[in-house]
Amino acid sequence: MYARVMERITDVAIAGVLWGFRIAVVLLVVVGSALTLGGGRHSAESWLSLIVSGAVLGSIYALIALGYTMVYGILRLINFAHGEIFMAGTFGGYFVATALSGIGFLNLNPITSIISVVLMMAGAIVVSVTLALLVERIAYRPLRNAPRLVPLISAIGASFFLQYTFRGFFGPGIYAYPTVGILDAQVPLGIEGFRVKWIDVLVIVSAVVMMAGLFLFVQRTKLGTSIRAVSEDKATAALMGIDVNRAIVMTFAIGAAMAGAAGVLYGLIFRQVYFFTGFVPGIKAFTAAVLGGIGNIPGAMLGGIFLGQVEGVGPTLFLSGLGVPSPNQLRDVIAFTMLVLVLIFRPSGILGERVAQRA
Amino acid sequence: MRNTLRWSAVLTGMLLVLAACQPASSGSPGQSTAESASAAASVDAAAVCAADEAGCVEIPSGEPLHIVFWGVLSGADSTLGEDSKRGVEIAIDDINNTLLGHDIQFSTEDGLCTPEGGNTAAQKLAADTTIAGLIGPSCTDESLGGMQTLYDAGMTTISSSATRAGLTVPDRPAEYAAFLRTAHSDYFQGRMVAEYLYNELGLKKLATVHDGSGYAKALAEVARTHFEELGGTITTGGDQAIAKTDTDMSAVLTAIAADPPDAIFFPVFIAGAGYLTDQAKDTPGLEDALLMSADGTFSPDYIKAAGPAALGHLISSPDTSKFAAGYQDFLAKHKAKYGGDPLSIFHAHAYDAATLVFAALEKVALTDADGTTFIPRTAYREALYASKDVEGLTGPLNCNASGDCGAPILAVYKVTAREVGPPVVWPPEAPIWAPEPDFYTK
Amino acid sequence: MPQLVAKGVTKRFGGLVAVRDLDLEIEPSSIVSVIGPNGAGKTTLFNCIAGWYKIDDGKIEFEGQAIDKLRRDQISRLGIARTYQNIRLFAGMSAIENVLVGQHHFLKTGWVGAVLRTPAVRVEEEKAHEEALRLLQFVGIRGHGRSQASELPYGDQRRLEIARALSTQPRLLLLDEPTAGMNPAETRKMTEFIRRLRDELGITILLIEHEMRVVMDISERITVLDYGEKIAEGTPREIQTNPRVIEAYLGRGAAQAGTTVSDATNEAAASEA
Amino acid sequence: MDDTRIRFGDVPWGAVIRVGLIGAAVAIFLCLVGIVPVFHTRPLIKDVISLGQTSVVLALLATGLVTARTADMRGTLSVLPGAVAGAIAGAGLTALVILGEVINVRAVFLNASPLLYGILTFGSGIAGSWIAIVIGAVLGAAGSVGARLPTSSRRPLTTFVLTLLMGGLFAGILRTAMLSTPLAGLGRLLFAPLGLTIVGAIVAVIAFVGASELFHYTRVRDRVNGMAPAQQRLVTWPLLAIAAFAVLMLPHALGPFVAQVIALVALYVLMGLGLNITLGLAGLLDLGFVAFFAVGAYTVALLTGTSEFGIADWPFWAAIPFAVLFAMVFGAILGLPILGIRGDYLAIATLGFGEIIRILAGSDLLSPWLGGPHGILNVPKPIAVQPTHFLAGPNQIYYIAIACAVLIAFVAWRLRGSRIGRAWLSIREDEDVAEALGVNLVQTKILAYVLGAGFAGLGGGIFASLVGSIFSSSIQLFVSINVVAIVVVGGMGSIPGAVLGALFLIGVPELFREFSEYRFLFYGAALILMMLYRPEGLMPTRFAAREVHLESQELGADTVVAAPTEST
Repeated sequence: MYARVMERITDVAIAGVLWGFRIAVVLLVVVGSALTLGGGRHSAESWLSLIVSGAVLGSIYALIALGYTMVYGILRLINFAHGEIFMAGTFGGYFVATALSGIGFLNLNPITSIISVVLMMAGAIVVSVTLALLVERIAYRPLRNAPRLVPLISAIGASFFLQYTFRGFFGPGIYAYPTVGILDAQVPLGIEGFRVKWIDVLVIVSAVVMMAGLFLFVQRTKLGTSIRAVSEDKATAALMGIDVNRAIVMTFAIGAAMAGAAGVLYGLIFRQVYFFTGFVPGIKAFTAAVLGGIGNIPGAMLGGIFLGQVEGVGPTLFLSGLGVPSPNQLRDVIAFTMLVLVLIFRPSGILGERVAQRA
Repeated sequence: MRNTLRWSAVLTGMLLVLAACQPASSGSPGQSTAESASAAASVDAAAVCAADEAGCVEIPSGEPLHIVFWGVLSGADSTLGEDSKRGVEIAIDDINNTLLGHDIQFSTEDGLCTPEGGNTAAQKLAADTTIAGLIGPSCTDESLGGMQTLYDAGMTTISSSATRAGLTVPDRPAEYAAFLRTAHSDYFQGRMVAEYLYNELGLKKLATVHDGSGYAKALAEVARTHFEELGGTITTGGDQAIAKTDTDMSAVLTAIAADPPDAIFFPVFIAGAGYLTDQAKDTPGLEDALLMSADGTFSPDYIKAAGPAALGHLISSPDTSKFAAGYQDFLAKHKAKYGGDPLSIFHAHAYDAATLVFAALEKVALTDADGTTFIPRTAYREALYASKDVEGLTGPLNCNASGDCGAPILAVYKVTAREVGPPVVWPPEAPIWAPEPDFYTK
Repeated sequence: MPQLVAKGVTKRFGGLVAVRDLDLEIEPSSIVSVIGPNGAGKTTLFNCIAGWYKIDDGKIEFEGQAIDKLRRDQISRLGIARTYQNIRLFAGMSAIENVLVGQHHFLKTGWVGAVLRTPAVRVEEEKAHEEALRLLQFVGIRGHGRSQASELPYGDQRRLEIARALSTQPRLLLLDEPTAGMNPAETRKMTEFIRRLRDELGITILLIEHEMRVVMDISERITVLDYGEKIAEGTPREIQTNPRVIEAYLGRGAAQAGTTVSDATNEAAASEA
Repeated sequence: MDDTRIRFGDVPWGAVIRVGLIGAAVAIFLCLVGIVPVFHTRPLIKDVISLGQTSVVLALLATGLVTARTADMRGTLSVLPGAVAGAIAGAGLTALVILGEVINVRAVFLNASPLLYGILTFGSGIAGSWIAIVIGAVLGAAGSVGARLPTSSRRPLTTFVLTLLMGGLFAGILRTAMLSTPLAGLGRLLFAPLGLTIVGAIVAVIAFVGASELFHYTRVRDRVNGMAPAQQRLVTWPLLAIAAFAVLMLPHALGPFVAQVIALVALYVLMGLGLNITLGLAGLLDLGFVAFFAVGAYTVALLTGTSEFGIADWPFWAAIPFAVLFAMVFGAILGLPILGIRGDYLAIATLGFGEIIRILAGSDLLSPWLGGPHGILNVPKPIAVQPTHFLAGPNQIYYIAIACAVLIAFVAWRLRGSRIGRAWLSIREDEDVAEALGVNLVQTKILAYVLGAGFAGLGGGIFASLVGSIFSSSIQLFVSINVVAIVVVGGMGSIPGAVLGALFLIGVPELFREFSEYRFLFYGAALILMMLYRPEGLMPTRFAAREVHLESQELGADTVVAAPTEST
């Protein structure tokens, strides 16, 4: 009887803490925002700017997150090395860009600039996809049926290996993307105090286009269908005559291509790349994928955008009104708190697939 | 059963190894018994070594003389350590790889720029009785972690890039005697920035951004404090921080722009500074703010990272134009050896640290009849502290009692179209401003 | 008074209604079977009773207590245990440990006690082990206690799963196709065994079964589901001749031809194999 | 042996060329990533071979070996495939040299320097580029001969290669340790400051090959297994006693650096054992273990520190229980909201918590109390002693960490055998079924999580005392990842496994500090290889090992035919 009572009390305590956490976070968000907005230190234009930069960051997260989510969907594997695949793409784009800049093609005129960006993307995608397929072949494929944690550790190993391979190849220094003149120009919007560059537009538009393309590809094409089938149930898909291996390899390739493209966009907007570049965006994109519901393609897009906004607007909105010193230092604290909050309310992410209940 | 057995086997193996290495007596390190072979000839050296409270490093004839650089060689900050390491390597090349009749054996230890990394590295260094000279570490945190261990072992290190003010204050703790540096103290750099902005340019409102690293936080604090002492104000929201790995600076810049300052000082590292410079130009309200960063960004990489936005940017840094004439040669050697420009600003300081080490070793080393060289540790430390007017790349080197060896010749640089390129040209020809010499004595 | 009462139970998955407005009453110490074609909602019904699914409508009571809002562990403690269609043992644990897990909530050892291994804990552990061995003996796999669960032969795994279920001291046992994958001899033994469970331990048995010989042999009452709805209920004899049931299994033509259910399903099984 | 001659056409040339090309890729990788040029200055055997050269030699040997395994030919010409593959691999290097002559490879790959080309051509410039092909062919042939030798003669050869590698790598540490003993002369004879001397190489190889042949492991095991249980005990107990004594004497015998390293290893053993409960037993993937480590470290630093941030000036022994307690309380508070979350969602949520704590520790928000990046200094050692004392420096931490690790191992072992341990395992195996058997999931998980947190807090507290300070920069995601890797590499749920895992993943990289950035390259490669060839871990629990091998057998089965699982 005593044990029953204790258990009941613990149950109640657990529920209490849960609700306490939810209420505390919501309260913090509401009060912080109210104080910040009430303080009126920031103009509407600066909020707009924050939203745009959040959207840009979020688009890049979303593109990387697609790779995480697709691989997770098909193999139930957290592909820790995906951030490094992204970094490799950024490097690939860099070398194409410097080559083009060296012969004066990059900024010759707007058309060559656009061709250059396309070439950079192509270079980045080639590098990323090659690397991703190598990693899949060497570090993941032999472990496909091993217990869950084994490929995870292998993925962590691959992540370190790639990082320090690139450090060995290119040294610890920072490589800077050459500037593409037309992309650095302002979009003439005519709003005082609110500026958007063409590159911001390019990032958001190309991210949306790529994601839409991917979504259609997965939903409409035969190959996409086979990827979905393998995600659902490998054994059954194999019985239906689907080449499981091919579907998995394609998944890695598509995810890597998205990451490579994201790498070039990242390079164009943030202009720097070194061997450590992939680590943080990798973790963030993974977070975005989980936020949206891992294994779910629209979820990854949504999660990326959401995370970008939380990071872009969150610190200023929630914390600056509360008088927290250096609120932007805490942007990741906000991002991860939001993640936990979302998971408490929706344990499988915003658009998460319902947790499969086997019976 | 099987596991137990395997375990026992492994551990027994360890025991065998350990039995072979068991010390005969718990004498202090360095007081080796191996000199018996040459007892007669080394009366002089033996007496000196016995008298030296930390004992001697001894290098038998034909053995190399061991020089070590320790600092951050892996992880995101590894440019800093790599840069200094190259400085030491070139210094060793310049003395043809020999010192005191021995070849030089150069090795490195990774300190990871963390206190525990410094601590472990120091333990390894302290255990190695062959080490004659020690250069490093890269970071203040490593210094703090390793100081006590090195001091206990009677070793002395000289750093080229740990700049925290507290490391060389006159009333520093006893164990800091193991630490000298050729790098300047942040105390001077932070104050100089404030003086330049307030007195020279007449600016009244300042904002600072640090990146959560010890270096940046301390430097920003010195600058802010001194700026206010001079009569300036720090803007509302003018004490900001970013994370080292941040790339999108718009939020922090928008926060600063809410009360626009005349100048923003961000003594952060290359990546972050590049992002801040680049993105500040696009933040409404900050168009006219002067941007300034510190020695951590005195590198062509910074210009590349910031892009065209770097034009007009201010950098406080050691004054390379006052570096000795040999500096140009150094740059040429660097290019030939490593295929590129230096990675950071402290290679010359590392070169100088090596020079000081070589000079001090030459001063105190004793060689007996069969060519064994003895280096009394305490005497070596004293010799380092007594270094006077040693010719270095950064200028004449004079060590004082609290461990500062380099003359702090700081200056303010302005990035011009020449450096921005393309191609990026480095370093800038001359600083635009330098404090009066009496600044360092005030 | 019936031991288990389900009234108007409905469970939907998205647009699909897996169980619709189902009523069910089970008397204590009876053996009741649920049959129906594949996808009829039998396992879903089990999952609703055992708390794996939250039902969308209706209510389920066990011995007078509403259980449809409870968690699985709470339902287990009230005295309902189950087995699974595909065996779900703890593969990495030994057979005896599998059974011991079922006793979890009867034991009181806290973590401090476990670390110190107090005399009370030792006595409790000993008793638990005895009980576990007794159960292994009862299901007929004593002597395999230390083998890894996943290495037992198939039939023994089924038995171990039942022993594990029994260790929670249930008064109602839900068996999901206990004879699946067994040969006729094994099946006969299992049928015997299920009857013993009821006769010797007085446990109520609710059974999902495809093997009609088994169903007709041991069931006292049979409930037939089709498309999530109950289409018939009664004694084996009533069910065997019920035209709706025959129709559900074989279509209208067979019902008119006058075949019985057990013939039909056995034929179907034969043609599948 | 029916036909001793192989015909040219019998050789599977496609496979041979493929292996050769992979060998070439590996060799070129070793060059471009910098291992060959950077480690050329680091001798393996002084004046004979450098580490950089060794890496290429090993790659070429391996090419031959793999070729021989792939193209399994017998007879007089059987070395031919290996030689060809080796030559192809060598030709890769030749191509690299020629390419470097034609275009500026260095504009992309920093290590494609004149130094590298010098090494590859033995200083003879492009004219000497063909040397690599010849060497490749010779080594490839040698490798394929090695592959074909009977086990009895291959084993000493393997020992030979391993001895040279180990001896050369650890020469510096061994020499340093010997120099301060009467064995200094011997140390100088056997070891150069870096690498072995020629004498040392010969002695080491003879000694080790001899010893390993005399006391071969399986032979000893067979003999011991052949004994009666009483006799076995007679052998085992003294061995265990000797082993225990060795563990106690280790820091004194090998000097303060090794003491520091093993103290750090012991610390990770302790944390590994803690996570072994959370992850190994209960199956909860916690990627934010560092959060509790931080709580423990800061608690001890605040309570004992004598710097400006110290608040109580307590002795270590009074503070450490609080470190554990606070870590557990934190574990409960953080765990409650997220333990309802499943599987990988839990992993990312815990990772998030780790990051939150890391950022907060270094933030301006908390720096008035925690020192931010400037840390809390002057954390005293548990026992204040003179530098020459038996317990000075890392030694006492080593003993404390060992004692705590033993304690935790005991706790873990007792819990594993109890009702609670069974509940954890059942959750790890199948949490739905466990719940249906009456196990309260949240409470059982919380207990595992909180206990794991407590042990991490203990580790953190000891860490603060070991380093004598705590800085926000010590709170890194890498700590969490390392601990997870220790548990998995050691073998999930296995107590000796956690010890071996920590030795392997913390000890070895620390000993190889001098290789600075390349350590992490090797660390990553080691993790991958480890998972490929020993997925069950270094020292798995008995059941888990079988399980993994069982599953991989199944893998083999269904890749071949994709057989339907239920064919009844």
